[in-house]
Amino acid sequence: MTGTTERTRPMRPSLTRRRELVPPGRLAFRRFLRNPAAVVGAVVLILIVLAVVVGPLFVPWDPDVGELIDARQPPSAEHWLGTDLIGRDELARILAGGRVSLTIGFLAALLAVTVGTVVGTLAGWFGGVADAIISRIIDILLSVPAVLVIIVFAGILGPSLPMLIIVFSALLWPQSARIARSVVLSVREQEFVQAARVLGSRTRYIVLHHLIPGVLPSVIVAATILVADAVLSEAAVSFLGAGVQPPQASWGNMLNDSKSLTVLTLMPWLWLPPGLAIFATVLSTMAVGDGVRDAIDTRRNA
Amino acid sequence: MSALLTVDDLEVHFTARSFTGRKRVIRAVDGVSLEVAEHEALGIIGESGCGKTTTGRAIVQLEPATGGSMHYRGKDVTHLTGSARRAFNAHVQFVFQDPMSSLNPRMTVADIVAEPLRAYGRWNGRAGRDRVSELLDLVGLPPEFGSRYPHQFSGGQRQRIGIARALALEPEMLVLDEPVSALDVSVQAQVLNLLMSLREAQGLTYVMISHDLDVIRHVTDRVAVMYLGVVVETGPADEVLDDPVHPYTAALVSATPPSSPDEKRARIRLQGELPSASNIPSGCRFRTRCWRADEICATVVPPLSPKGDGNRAAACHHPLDLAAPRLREGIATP
Amino acid sequence: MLRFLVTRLSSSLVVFVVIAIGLFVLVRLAPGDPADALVPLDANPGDRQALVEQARVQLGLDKPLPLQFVLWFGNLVTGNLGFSFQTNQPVAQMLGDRLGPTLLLSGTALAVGLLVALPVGIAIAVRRNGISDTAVSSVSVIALAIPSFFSAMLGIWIFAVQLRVLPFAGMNTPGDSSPGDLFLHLVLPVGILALAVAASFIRYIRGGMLEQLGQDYIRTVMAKGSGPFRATMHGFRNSLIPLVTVLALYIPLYFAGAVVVETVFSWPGIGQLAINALVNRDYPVIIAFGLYVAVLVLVCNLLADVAYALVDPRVRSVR
Amino acid sequence: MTVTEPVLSLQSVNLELKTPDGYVRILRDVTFDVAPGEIVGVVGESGSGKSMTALTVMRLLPPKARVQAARIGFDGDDLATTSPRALRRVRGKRIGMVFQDPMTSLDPVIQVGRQIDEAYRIHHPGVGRAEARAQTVRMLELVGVPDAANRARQYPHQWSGGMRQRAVIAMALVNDPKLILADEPTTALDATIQAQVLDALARARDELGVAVVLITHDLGVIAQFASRVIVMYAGGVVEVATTRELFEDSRHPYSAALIQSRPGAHRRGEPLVAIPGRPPLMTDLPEGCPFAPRCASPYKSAVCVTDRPELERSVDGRLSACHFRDHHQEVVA
Repeated sequence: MTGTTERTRPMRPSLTRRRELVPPGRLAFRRFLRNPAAVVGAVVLILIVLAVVVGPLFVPWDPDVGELIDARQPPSAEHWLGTDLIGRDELARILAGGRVSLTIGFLAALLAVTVGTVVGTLAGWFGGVADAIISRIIDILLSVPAVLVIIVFAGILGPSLPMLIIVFSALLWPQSARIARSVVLSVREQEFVQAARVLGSRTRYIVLHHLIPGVLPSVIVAATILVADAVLSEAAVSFLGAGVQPPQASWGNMLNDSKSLTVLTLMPWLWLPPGLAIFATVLSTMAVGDGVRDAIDTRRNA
Repeated sequence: MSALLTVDDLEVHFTARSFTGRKRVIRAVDGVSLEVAEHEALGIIGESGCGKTTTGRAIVQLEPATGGSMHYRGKDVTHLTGSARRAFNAHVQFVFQDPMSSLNPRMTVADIVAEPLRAYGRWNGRAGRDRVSELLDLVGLPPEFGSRYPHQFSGGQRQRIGIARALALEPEMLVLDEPVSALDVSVQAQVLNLLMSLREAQGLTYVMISHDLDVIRHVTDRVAVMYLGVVVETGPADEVLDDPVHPYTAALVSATPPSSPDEKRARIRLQGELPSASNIPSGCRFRTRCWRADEICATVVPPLSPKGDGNRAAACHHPLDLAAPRLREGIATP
Repeated sequence: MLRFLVTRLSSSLVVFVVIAIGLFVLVRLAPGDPADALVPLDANPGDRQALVEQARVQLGLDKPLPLQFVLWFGNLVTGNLGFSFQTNQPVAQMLGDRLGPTLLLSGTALAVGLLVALPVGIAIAVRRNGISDTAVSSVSVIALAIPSFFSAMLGIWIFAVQLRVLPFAGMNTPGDSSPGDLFLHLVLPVGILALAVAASFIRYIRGGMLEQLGQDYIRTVMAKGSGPFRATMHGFRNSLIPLVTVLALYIPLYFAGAVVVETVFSWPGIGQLAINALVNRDYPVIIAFGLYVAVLVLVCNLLADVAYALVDPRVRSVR
Repeated sequence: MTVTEPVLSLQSVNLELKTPDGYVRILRDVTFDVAPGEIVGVVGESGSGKSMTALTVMRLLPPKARVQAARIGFDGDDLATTSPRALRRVRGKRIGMVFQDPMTSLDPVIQVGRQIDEAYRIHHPGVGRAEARAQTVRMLELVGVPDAANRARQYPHQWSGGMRQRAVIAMALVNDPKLILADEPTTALDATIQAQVLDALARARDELGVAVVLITHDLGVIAQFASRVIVMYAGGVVEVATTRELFEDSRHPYSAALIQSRPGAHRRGEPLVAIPGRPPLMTDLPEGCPFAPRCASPYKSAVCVTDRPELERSVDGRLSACHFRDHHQEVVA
């Protein structure tokens, strides 16, 4: 009876601002666009990726071969960024090296995030003994420095690209696994997941409609951090001589020659550009990650 | 009166592991027997940690029973999986306490209410959408709210959405877990009125779990009082709450604030605290806080046995006298 | 507590044995024959075959693999890590000689980094979203994005090449072993490493403090009539719980950074030893380095557990 | 007016908080008095400003909060104009505060006794540990903590919720204050524990003569413990009355509806008097009476939508913020 009296008198939530009617996903995207650092980061990152993908088409020099006569030239109209110790064009090498560095970075991060998300999700979802063991493995692996492990592997088996990617992803997945696990744990605690069970939803529906949308944003943030991590680690390893081997260029090994004092003092064009390239890539990736994290922070949603 | 749902000696035990890896068994529900008749409203009352919520969750298969049995219309429903569970849940639904966390913030209200329809293949384009509007209307929400998200609603409106979702499959029975305790006082009454009118209109059976004696007294016909995983007293709501037989019920009633300054209540102030569910006292579980306890209470577990005219039952060696002056009018007890 | 320590310690030992087996297998998988590598290439080809066989017996390579492992592991726990292919010195001794400089460099950097990060992290958390917070947070993000070898080169270029106030590399000027000289050589590498430490810990401390300062008990402390300093110290004590764990877990990662910095600065530490061994395929040294990393990681994990239990009364008093 | 000076006297207290969308007014001209040694209840729904009122008195507000008040009189001082430094000597010493959730309001890594010692020693700089501890144990015993001396050496996680709330009350009492602000002190506790804790608070009032402002949404608690009630709605005081007056003869439609909407006030199964709708958002207050959109009073008229009523006395001296404060009486009579 009272139910009817209230039906004739519908209550309208007072909607003071239009934006409250926007779906949460689009709201997050708008918040991202309002974060200047994140937008600049995204633009820089896109430019870098574009440059290393299409850039080599416009540079006439072979990145791996040089003429000794051309060696050690400072930047000029012909060689925009100068040439290295054996006469290879520095710009061509930067672009080619970028391809290698970014491929390793993105591939390793992608692998790590996939493995980590799956393992972390399973651990969080099923709990119990499996979760305890996985959590312990995650804890230990988190404190294993990838660079040192690569040195050991490269020292014994010899350096190679597949090994780099495998070891990086093998040591980076725990980061995303830990994040995925904790998000799954909290989503699982949310009553709407339990409600779905009582409402008769099948596991497939629950995973697709409740779990994945809940986990995905955090996983995206984790992925950006992993890309930054992988790019930095690849650079360090290649710099130490345990990663990408010459003549193939990578941003890390391009700096290897510059350990010599002559290069360091007299030829800054050989070490400043690759160093700055790594720096710009990592910084913009981190800015994008921060932006995404702030944008999806649900505490601001209310 | 035939029982719709029978719960016999239900046990729900959990195993917890401490930081050092030591195991503890938490006996959240430890031998609960209940009967719910068709169209009846049964209230389960008790303080936090008494196992009332776990009992409700076990009924709808949200917690696995570790002992005992449950029958629904004579069919064993103790451990259901897969399609049997889905068939059962179509008849018995659950309403959660927290209307914020039980609604997915990333889904629209229409999608939330439609979830059970989709799960049971009763979502067929237009008909499904009409059903959602109908359900929203039923709980007093304009159908155009379907395109909005949960965070745009007040607590009371969210709880209406949760109720609409639970009603989508036209269930026979609702288990309501503290349905109004997260709501503001002025909104509680709206939701309680809705629940009462729905029960009448749809012929629903309720199992309502609450710590609020006034709410239980108002809505339910019969109550079961729980303490530390067991039922200590059952009977018609008015009788149990006005003339408790079990000392714990009496203490609970006397601790409930009065509804007006004139109402004087017996002051029974329990000493001590609720023992842990992993370390349950021997004999009567209430004896550590009971002023009537003696040696027998420490050794013999009191069974739930009939009291008074047979409508009532209590598990106590030294029950309070039913003929004594009514508690609500005020007697002095130690 | 004791029970907990014993279980954790024994599980660490198991992991250590697994890693040792892994390294052992890895060496067997490695290209080339260690016995062959021992015999000089210029030996008479006829004699060479015999010499290689002799070396094989000497190295115990003729025995079955599990036995080889047991022997090798037995040697390992008694401190016999074999001899370097390159210098023929005992590897344990080489590692021991390099440990001091590495600990000096990394330890100082960790200490300096934390000494900077603690007050700064707390201060910007208290004044969150202020100008100082924004500035420090931005600087720390930038510091985290610079690869350490690049910042090391920039440091050398600026301070050693352009300004000429600090030495380029090494641990001391040849012939000068005074503490003052050592200090000058420490400044740049420690500075570079400490920057990375401070950058990441400022973020941790700020985050931890922000979380604690938002807790209800802080309001209780304020309601007692205490000033902002006392309230901050309450928050700090609580933020230490996650912090010590993170710190212990991160120590191995900073040692990785130390390898890079040691290489750039020709610092005579373990990292430089490892890179030399890498270039020369000096297996015994590489394996020893691998074991060193494993021990480091396991000890730090154990340390994290213990520290966690020590700082948090909720864990300490579990009966 | 009265013989005794009020210990706390709020006059036109306004509060604005900073939100992402600018400043929002949370308290609107809050005005009431508290007499020495009395227990005054403050009721209202979540968001009505009752907790913010207590935090404003203590000035424990979020950063960038703006307070404007004619006067916040306390024991001879005006807290509205007191310097932050001087205010620290009021907090914890002359006014104690008890918070809602005892599980989170104690520092988890410090022994319970130490935390109470600290409250004492902050305001008694020369005092030694032993003397502070003696005072702590005395207060813990007063609020009914058994074996207080030993339990003081335990950490909060070793205490149950009810015991922790007693510890917080002991902490608020340790400097013999004139006033205690208790913000939903038993909302997080079970019924039997709630009764014990409220008894402890009442005993403190009886033995130490401290005045208590009891903030709660539970009218039953008010009925049992408070002698006077302040009803708040949408950031303002809508009615001030003695507890008996409020329950028997309320002069504001909101208070009346609140009392009528409780299940305990009805016969079993009969529809409850529900207040339709929901409280307004503080960002979006109606121009007239904030309660007008939900008001079911037969006197409701155009003036309710256009003019905001002030808290004023009715003909027979009752305080109500309703345009028809004089008419409700007739309805009841």
